[in-house]
Amino acid sequence: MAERYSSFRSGSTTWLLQRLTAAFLVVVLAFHFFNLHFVHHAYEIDFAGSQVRMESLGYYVTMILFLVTATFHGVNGVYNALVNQGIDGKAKRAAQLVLGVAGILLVVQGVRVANALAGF
Amino acid sequence: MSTQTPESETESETEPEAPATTDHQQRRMDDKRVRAEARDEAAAQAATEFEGETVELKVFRYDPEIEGKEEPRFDSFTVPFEKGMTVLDALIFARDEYDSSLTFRHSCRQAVCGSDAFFVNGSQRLGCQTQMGDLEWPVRVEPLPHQDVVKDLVVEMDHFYDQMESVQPFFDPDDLPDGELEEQRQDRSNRENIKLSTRCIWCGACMSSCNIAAGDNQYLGPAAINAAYRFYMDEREGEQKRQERLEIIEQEHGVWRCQTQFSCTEVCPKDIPLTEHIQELKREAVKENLKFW
Amino acid sequence: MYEHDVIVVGGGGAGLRAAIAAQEQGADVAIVTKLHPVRSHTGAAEGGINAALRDGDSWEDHAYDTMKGSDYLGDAPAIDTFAKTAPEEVIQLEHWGMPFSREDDGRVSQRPFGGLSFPRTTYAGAETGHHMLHTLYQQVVKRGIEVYDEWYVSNLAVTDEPDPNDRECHGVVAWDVQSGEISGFKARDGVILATGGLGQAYDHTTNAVANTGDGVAMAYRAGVPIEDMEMIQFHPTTLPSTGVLISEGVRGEGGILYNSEGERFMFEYGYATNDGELASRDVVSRAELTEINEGRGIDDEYVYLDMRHLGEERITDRLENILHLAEDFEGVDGLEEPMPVKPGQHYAMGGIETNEFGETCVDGLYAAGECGCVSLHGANRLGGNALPELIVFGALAGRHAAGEDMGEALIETGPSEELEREELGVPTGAPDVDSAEPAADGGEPVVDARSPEDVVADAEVTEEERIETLLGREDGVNHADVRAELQQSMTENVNVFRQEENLEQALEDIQEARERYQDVYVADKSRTFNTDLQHTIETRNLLDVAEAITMGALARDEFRGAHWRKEHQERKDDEWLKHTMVSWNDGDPELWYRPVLLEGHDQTYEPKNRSY
Amino acid sequence: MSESYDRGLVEDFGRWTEFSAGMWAWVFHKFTGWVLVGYLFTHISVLSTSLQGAQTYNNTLSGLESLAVVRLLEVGLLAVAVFHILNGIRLLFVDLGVGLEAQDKSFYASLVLTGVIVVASVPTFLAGAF
Ligand SMILES: Cc1cc2nc3c(=O)[nH]c(=O)nc-3n(C[C@H](O)[C@H](O)[C@H](O)COP(=O)(O)OP(=O)(O)OC[C@H]3O[C@@H](n4cnc5c(N)ncnc54)[C@H](O)[C@@H]3O)c2cc1C
Ligand code: HEM
Ligand code: SF4
Ligand code: F3S
Ligand code: FES
Repeated sequence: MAERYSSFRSGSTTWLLQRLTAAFLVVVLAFHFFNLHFVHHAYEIDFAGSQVRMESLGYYVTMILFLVTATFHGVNGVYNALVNQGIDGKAKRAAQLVLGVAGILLVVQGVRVANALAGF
Repeated sequence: MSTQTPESETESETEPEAPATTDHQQRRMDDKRVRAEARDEAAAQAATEFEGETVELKVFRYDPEIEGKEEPRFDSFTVPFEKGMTVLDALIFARDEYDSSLTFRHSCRQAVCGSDAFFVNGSQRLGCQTQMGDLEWPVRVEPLPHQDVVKDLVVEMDHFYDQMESVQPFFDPDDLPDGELEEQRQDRSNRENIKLSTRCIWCGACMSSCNIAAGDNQYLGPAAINAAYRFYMDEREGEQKRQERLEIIEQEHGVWRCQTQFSCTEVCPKDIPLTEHIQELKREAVKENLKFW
Repeated sequence: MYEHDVIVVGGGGAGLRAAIAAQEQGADVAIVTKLHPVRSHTGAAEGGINAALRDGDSWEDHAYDTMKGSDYLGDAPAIDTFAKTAPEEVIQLEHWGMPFSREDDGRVSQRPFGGLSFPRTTYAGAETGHHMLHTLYQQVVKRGIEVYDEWYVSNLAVTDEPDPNDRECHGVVAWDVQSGEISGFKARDGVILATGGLGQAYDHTTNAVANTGDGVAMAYRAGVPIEDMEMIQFHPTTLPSTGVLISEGVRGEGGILYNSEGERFMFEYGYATNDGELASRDVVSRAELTEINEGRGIDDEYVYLDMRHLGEERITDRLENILHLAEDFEGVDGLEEPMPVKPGQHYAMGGIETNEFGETCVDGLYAAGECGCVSLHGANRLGGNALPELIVFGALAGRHAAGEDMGEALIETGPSEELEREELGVPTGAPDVDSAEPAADGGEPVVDARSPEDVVADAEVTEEERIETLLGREDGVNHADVRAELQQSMTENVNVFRQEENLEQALEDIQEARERYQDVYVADKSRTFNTDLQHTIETRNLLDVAEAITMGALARDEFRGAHWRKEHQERKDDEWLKHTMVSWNDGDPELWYRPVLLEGHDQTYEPKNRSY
Repeated sequence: MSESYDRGLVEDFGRWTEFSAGMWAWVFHKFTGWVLVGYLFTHISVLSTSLQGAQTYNNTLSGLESLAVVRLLEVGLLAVAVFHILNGIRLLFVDLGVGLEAQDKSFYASLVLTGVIVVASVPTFLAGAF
């Protein structure tokens, strides 16, 4: 057994992460929805309000985590769905690439938005 | 549409071409005539003959070599119903009485050989284990979905067998107990744990019901994963083999492909909790990998 | 043409064990089987495997029980070899991971079984055969032994010397059911037949649809004598519509048999005043049939087996699978209604004559398992003795075929001029065929072949012609009709009760069926998965074995083991301590006898009264 | 000689009328998952207007919110999200090996609960939209 250095194999890592992000998302997504539709109504949202929220560090961190986990969860979910349909070889490589890039772009853009709101 | 009714059998009756020469031939010709008459009679009766209930069987037909059957179609057979009649009984009746070319696998008639899994009224079942009386009539019988059809109800099983054998379904302990006639002891509770998984009869119903297996041909499938479970969970399995088996289980097209659709568990004629076993192995794989973290 | 050292025909328990043994001996082995191995009927066995494993038990006791159970028609060297080897073979299975039921200390469980003086039946739940079959197949997969599955073996490639003792077997001819490809299989070292039972000769049987006695019929026509064919075991509790077996466990737990009058006939009519429902299989079967024949059966067909009084709790605890069987296969709820049962054909004690290494008199041809007859079971098989037979004699045959030197066999095989012959005075065998229709025959013997290749190639050509002819006919008799008639006649005339006129009637019916079979045709013209063709050829095999069963039954005018004769109600040891042998004799079957061997490895058996 | 018949994709996936609870759950979860990813991308791009300054951000948001279609779509999003969450929880339990026998019931429960939550939220979501 000693020859097994790597902590995780791809299959079990992503599987576990998909579940962990899901568990995390349950809480944050519910909070997010509740916060922005019931506590504050969606039609009342404006820059100032968003700014106030985002300036609190806890909220900022939560939202970044939310963004990262949701992106991973969503992108990995889509990838899994494609593999389940039996894509293989080139198509699989392409999917990995496209989804990876899209995910990174999404996170980068999301962080920029958050920073703009928080005024960093 | 019914293409092979009892009546149509008599149409193929031809007159003997050559005059009879020997006694023997003469007798056989006579026999033939008698048979033809008997058949005519039976045919005439067939429509009205079955007193009591009859049930209509719609069966998928296909044969790459026979004209008219290359295009898949459904044939109807009217079969007298009796209490206790199974789908397999009805198929045998249809074959023996109406159309001897009706083809399906079957052998044990008691749900142990696993050869007669069909798609009956939209779900995967063993013909011999399914009572006609429990089904909605007419009864529609098709070959298992997701597998290529060889002929009529016979599907290509090779891929299923390959998957079953790819998990190295055999026992391989590191060492055997010393001494003549010494057993490898096994705890009762451990046997209980693996008991259900050992019941699999390789019928392929589960694999056929799984949408993931339909989409991903490399997916091991529920039955093969269950076979791996049977050994992985056996306390007597050798350490070396256990690691090897884990690698098979958690390969990309292994347990992770299962999306917990549960249809495999629902159709398994041996009531094996397949989804549960697959899930347990996923957790085992995660646990094993976390150990080294 | 395919070529291997050893060709094993059949992938049931016997075939798989033989293949593994031959492979371990270093041979290149292939299994050729008409069903995928895990579909074999070994999987249906429920009860268990006998072997003397524990302190207080001994192989001698097991051997003694077996000899007594056989009603002294078993051959002692076979029985001794069997009882001695069974323990190591069972432990071998255990080492291969067979999921046996376990005791608290982790050792395999054993339970009592009918006719055994010690609880020596190891088991794996109520699915012992299933587990044994799968365990063996796993080892075959592990070893990478080649399996030609769904290949139907239709003939043997045997040379045609006048004396069967001089003949040699060089292989078999088979066709791929899926594609229709016909091919010879050349065996350099040996062919092992392990084709299982022949229950389809009867219309009511616990056997699978695939149990058509192919191996017995093929060996028989190749000149190998077949032994004690009249010894057929009937099981008293089978479901009427399918023949599915209801285990003896129901009666063991206290299940009761009733007739249509609601009487507990085992006691009321004095069939077994002491043991009642728990009397031995043959006694209960005869009692049930007497009731039915005397008009006290239900629908003139069956009696009731009632377990309702045991209470739901006990039933679901110990007999749960019986509830499923009754529900799935008969549509009866065992908790609410009594279950209909009747006797059904269960097991063939007789078969291809072999010695204790599985060798037949034809050089290079072996047989093991239910199709063979080393004469282990004699006139009656004990429950739980067939599965160990598969592994013991399967392994021996495999090793011997692969070239292991095992010394001189104690059991002789093959027809010998010195032995006693018998004329039955009833026509049997192949009907006179003036119009030479090889299709209806089992294929002509190979004429004047030179090398082993030629023998196989010639056999292949003959088989091709036979199939061409069958498929070429545009009209004729459907084999299903012939088979149905045969099965009905056998069930009516050669069943549990046997009397002279019925047996003669059966032979007449078989002759008639043979003649009708001359005109058999195959309606399905496709080469792809042609089960019509396969069943047609199987029907021919059934005719041959059914005839041999009936000939033996007619000849044996005594009551021994499973064989009951109305006119002869006692066991006649003076006259009948001998095996009935039938030789095909190129279409003119000949009946002869070979004395029973009562002298074993180191003990000699003395015929005693068989009472339990 | 041994050709075989490939029944094609539709046959392969069986007929939807014959799907069982677990299969429907799978289909819905897939669908809702994809909608959610799609929304995540849209959402971030809409919020990106904040990079152009407060005014643009405010205009875009209120502009969108004043459209009845958008409000309706938001209800749809809620439905999708709630189902995905509830069924996601169901799946997490299944992964833990809990309640496997009741998997069909828990799926129906997720459906019903989704319906209830969505209906209950309609007033808040549509307030002032019409
Ligand atoms: C219901 C039932 C319960 C039983 N319970 C017990 C029990 O509890 N204990 C016990 O000891 N015994 C029991 N027996 C008896 C025992 O199970 C059988 O005798 C034994 O399994 C036969 O094994 P086999 O390997 O000889 O044949 P099988 O398992 O029948 O295998 C025959 C093989 O030969 C192949 N074959 C046949 N013909 C051809 C051909 N022409 N070409 C190619 N291949 C061919 C088949 O495909 C198959 O693979 C039971 C039997 C039955 C029917
Ligand atoms: C809030 C709680 C959430 C939970 C509990 C949850 C749960 C899950 C789980 C368990 C899976 C895996 C299903 C499987 O592989 O069998 C999954 C898949 C998926 N999730 Fe979520 N999820 C949540 C939120 C989200 C969000 C916010 C998104 C969008 C970004 C999302 C997008 C997806 C996608 C695309 C899939 C793959 C679907 C497929 O198989 O096609 N999920 N979810
Ligand atoms: S797991 Fe069940 S459904 Fe699948 S092959 Fe085995 S017995 Fe058949
Ligand atoms: S149906 Fe398929 S998705 Fe998993 S639970 Fe069964 S293997
Ligand atoms: S015929 Fe064997 S499982 Fe149905």
